[in-house]
Amino acid sequence: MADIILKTENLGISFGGLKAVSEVNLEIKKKQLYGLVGPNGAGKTTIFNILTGVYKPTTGKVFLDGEDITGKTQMVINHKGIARTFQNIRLFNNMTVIRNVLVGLHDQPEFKCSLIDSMLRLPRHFKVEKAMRAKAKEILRVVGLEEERNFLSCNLPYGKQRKLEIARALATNPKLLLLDEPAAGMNPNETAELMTIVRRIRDEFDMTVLLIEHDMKFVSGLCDEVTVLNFGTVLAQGTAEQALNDPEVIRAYIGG
Amino acid sequence: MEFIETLLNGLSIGSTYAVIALGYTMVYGIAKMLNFAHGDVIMVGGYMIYLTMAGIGNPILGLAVAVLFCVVLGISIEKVAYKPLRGASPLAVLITAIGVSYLLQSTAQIIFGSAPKMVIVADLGNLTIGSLTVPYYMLITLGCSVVIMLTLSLFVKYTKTGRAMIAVSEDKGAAQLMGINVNAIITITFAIGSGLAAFAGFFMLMKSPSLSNTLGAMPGIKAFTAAVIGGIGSIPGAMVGGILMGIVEALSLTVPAIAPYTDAIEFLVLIVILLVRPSGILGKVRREKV
Amino acid sequence: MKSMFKKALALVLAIAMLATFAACGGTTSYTANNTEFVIGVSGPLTGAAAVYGVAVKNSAQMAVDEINAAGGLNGVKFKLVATDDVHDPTKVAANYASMLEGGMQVSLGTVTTGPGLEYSKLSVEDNVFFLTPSASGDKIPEFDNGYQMCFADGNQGKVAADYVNGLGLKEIGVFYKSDDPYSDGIYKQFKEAINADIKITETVFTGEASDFSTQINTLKDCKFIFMPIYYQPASVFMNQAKDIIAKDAVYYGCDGFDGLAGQFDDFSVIPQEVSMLSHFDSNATEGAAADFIKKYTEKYDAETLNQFGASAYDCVYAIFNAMKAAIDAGTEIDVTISASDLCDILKGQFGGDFSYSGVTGTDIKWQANGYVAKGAIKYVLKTANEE
Amino acid sequence: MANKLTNIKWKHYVNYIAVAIVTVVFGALAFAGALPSSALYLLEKIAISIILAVSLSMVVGFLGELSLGHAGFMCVGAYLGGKASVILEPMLKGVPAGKEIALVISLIVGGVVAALFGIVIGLPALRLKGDYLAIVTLAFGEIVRSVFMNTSSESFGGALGLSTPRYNKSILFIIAFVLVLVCLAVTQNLIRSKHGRAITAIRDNEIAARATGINVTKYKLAVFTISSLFAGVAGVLYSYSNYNVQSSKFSYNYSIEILVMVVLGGMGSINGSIIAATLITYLDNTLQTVLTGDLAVLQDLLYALILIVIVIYNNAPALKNFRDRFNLQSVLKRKFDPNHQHDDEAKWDRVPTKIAMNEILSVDVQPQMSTLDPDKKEGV
Repeated sequence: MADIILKTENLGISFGGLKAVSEVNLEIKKKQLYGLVGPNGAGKTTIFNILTGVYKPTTGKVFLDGEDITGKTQMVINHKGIARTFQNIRLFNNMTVIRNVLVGLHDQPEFKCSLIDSMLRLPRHFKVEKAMRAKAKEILRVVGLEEERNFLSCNLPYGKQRKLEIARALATNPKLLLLDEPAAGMNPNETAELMTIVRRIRDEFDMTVLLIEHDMKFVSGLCDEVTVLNFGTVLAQGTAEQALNDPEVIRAYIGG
Repeated sequence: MEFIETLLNGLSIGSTYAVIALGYTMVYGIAKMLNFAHGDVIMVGGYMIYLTMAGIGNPILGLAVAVLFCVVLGISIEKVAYKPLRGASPLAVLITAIGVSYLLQSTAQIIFGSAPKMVIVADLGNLTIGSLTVPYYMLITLGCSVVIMLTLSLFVKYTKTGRAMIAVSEDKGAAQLMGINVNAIITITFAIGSGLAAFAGFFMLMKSPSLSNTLGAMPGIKAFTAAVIGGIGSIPGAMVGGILMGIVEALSLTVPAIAPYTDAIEFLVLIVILLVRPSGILGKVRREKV
Repeated sequence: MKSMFKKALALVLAIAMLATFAACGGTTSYTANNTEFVIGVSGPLTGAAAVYGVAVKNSAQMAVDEINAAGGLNGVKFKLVATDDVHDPTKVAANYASMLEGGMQVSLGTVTTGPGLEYSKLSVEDNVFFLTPSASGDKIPEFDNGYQMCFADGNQGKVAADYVNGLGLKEIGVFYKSDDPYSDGIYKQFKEAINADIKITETVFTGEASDFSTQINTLKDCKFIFMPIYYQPASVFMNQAKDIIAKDAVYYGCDGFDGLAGQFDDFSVIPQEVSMLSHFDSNATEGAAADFIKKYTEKYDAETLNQFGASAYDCVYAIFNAMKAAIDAGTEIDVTISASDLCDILKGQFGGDFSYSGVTGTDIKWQANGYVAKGAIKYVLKTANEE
Repeated sequence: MANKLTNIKWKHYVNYIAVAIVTVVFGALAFAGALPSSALYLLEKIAISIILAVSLSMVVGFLGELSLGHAGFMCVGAYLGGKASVILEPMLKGVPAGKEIALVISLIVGGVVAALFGIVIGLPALRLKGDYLAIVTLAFGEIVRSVFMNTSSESFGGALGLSTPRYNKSILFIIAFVLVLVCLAVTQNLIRSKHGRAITAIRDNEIAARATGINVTKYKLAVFTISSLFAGVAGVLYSYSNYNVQSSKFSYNYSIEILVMVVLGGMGSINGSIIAATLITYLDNTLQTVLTGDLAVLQDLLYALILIVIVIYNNAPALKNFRDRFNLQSVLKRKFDPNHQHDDEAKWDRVPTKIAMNEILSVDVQPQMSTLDPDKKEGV
């Protein structure tokens, strides 16, 4: 139990009296692939939004690597080590693929370069820029977008846009990667490829991944542990097989 | 007593702003554009009243002619200048609107000359109750504005066209799919907005008979400010914002020390309100989905 | 803009600019090819103050036409160039330079004070003479090349204050436009010269405001209201105030009041007395002023008739007379004379004992500092209505 | 070494070179006395317009926020810089190069104070977006103008305006163009760096930018500050190119004129802004000096018609095919592939998402609670 990277205690949020999420307790271990599933409206994306600082929770706390990050801003949380992708893709559409990744690398300490360095074009600017590009190419290689690096991101096909989002999140060098429906809209081949990529990310970057997904094959084939949500509360928790076969869960999904 | 008079004055200034702001807000809500030429439609309305008054001498007829003409003008501006740009960047539309504003102003000067016209719409006198003196025009302005606002609210809420307007403002694409003729709705909106501008021109001339080609410029900006204060896109917001602006204006003009800063104070009110409520007093906050 | 489109435009532009610049070489004499004497003026021909600029343009043109019809100056005709500055000082430099490079030899300066401050400093660099019809700022004739046909603001304020001091009032109201150099300038001097024991109720407006109900409410108990503003807002004020301000009150203004009566179909709707201190009354029925009014209204829109125009008409004739006087005195004035040479001649005239009689006064002379010396008359535009 | 030379992206330096050539050529002409004053005045104005347009394009084109108060910052610079020069010039009389020292100090004063105002107005920009921010900046500009308008005649001249010393006209435009180069250098170096990437990321998708750890606050403030710094510098130049600074000049109309330059130049295109600023200033000046007398009323009419036609031609969706057919670029580069962009040529000009707020028409007096169900309709 020493290696818990993310822990939530009693997490809850309500909007105008409506409880969207309540009493969610998660414990995610290092290098785990963790799944968050549940029917539409169960509050999964809301939990992502709380974890990344988009919303402040009404109750409960979030700990990252033992540190309380509840209510911090998105930027701070990202710097502490949580990166995410979005359910409705949010790329920087007017930028090339590699630029999207370069934006992700922006705040990495090894690429520090002040406004003054850049405005006066001091040597540091050029050095950093070169190093950033090398690193960006490296990340693009991992997700398999090296070839398309000079395409405008809005011109990429859907599946590749999702991969680019992952690459951009990876570039911020997180401890924990949140993927919001990464396989949505992908065909079986692409899904299979994505599974390989996610695994590779875990192994190559020592990453922990928390993902939301509706594709149960994807979840059960990939995730070590799963939490099932319904109406904002935890319905079941455990290994993928345990949780997904829980009678409550089946009822919630089939609507029995 | 003086305070009540000032307050009433503020109300009547404010209700004129509100009527102009309604035009801004509706066009904004539906066409998603800042119609910077809206103020100049007021001016055109003023000149129509002037022409009719000079010819026939009946202010009510003048108002009717002005409303008709402005409606036609509003529709034509929309068709010629804005419609080709539907789907283009909102900034391009903004710049075109500015172009239209210059165009209207300079055309008015070419046609009517540079000298401001004196248009005395009607000599109504004052209502005196005890020591309270209220000019009748204020009461007429107030009364008409209230009727306009009520009618408009009811129209938008209960008629088919009105509901279609709300639908278009919510989601143009979806409205189209539901069989609403979006182009027609936008045209109707411009027609209503421009008609209201003619009314505003009438109120302004009743209050102060001076008519020049820059008549609508500053009131236009102030009414836009009022629409934003109230929450742009909101019909009651336009009324609240307009009246607030009017009262602030009237009050600050009575204090000699701050009177020269009146415009600045009105704009300051805007900034303060927006900092407290970023989408205006009655504006809907639409959070972007994450 | 598509980038190639832009590049093509940029090329066209660059060529056009070079052509413009090359067309008029640097130091050559701009007046060498003149076939007429060129008079320049910069004024607001468009925008909110356009009525003043248009009046000046029309009247000066009328004077030029008359002079030309009468044979010009020893056979040489005059030409008027009127440029538009929209009452914006920033536009003056371009106007001035383009007129100068277009052969301007003498000028009427600017119509309004704000741009005039720019003009006076620009013109002294090249030593170009100007006699402004209406830029009444105290600092307009700051240099020796500038003269005014209208009264300077400070002067008007002082004269008005003297008049009010003599009335023995205890309390007066003031209504002025704080962002207008004319109004502000007069009122500042007025305030300095007024007796300290007179209580002043002060109201202001700014910009293009056209609703004065609040100010009227503040002033409603005043029996004497000093309004150093132009006739246009004044007419609005009076119309709005006619039933609120006491019927026996007096509105007192300066030369800006001229043109007031023309704003009303029937001036008697205003019950109060209206009078002004001015050099011209556009309702005059006799004398030179009446002749001018007749000629003007025959030719132009009567709505643009005001003291600005009358003054401009006088300016053109004053310059014409001064040039003629110089020639009579033996000075040679060729049609290609440079602006600077002509300026020296005219400075000699206006700084000397040259005098002129015209529409806005008789035996008009100029002080060494460029201010005009002529009689200001209190015109009662309208007496109070009988109850 | 040869390799290093070919590595330089000449494209990046085209505008510096163009501006430098203009400066040198016209500078030489001016020293030879071959330029008439009208050309000198026009060049000053063009330089000021370019600085204004380039600095505004940082906010509108790259940060994606609409500002209608640029003239307000310029006003601050003009008054403060002008006042500094009024105070300094007599003090530095007799000092060698006293005028130049005064100019430099005024530029710094005007620029820095305007930049401080930029920070102040940048703060609401953190909270407001789109048209709401636009109206706040407009309000700011009007407030600044009104405050300077009502100052006493001893401080900033009030209604009469502030009398400022005018700089030698055959040199001022050279200084102005050098400042254009400085402005270009700062702006372009910033935009073409990682910071510029972060700024455009905020424009393209602010939520994603936040989630990617970009310090949105810092960059918004930085852009507003730098942009208003240069607006202030332009203001100081303005005060040096006029004998009088009058606040009436700095109304929202002037802000809009600058915005027109940026929009016509193409959002996020610095070269476009430069060209449009030059073009519009030249057009303005030409209309003003050519249409004299009775024709003066046609100025605004022509300007308005030209504006409307250009905007519709450039932007109307219906004319897209027509535009593409007559686009020289696509004729010249037949193999042009819109999908494949070189890294630094991303198409900035099909931009912004943030300019419009999606407000809906409402007739309800009760405002919707801001926090109500952001999640409800969402597919989770």
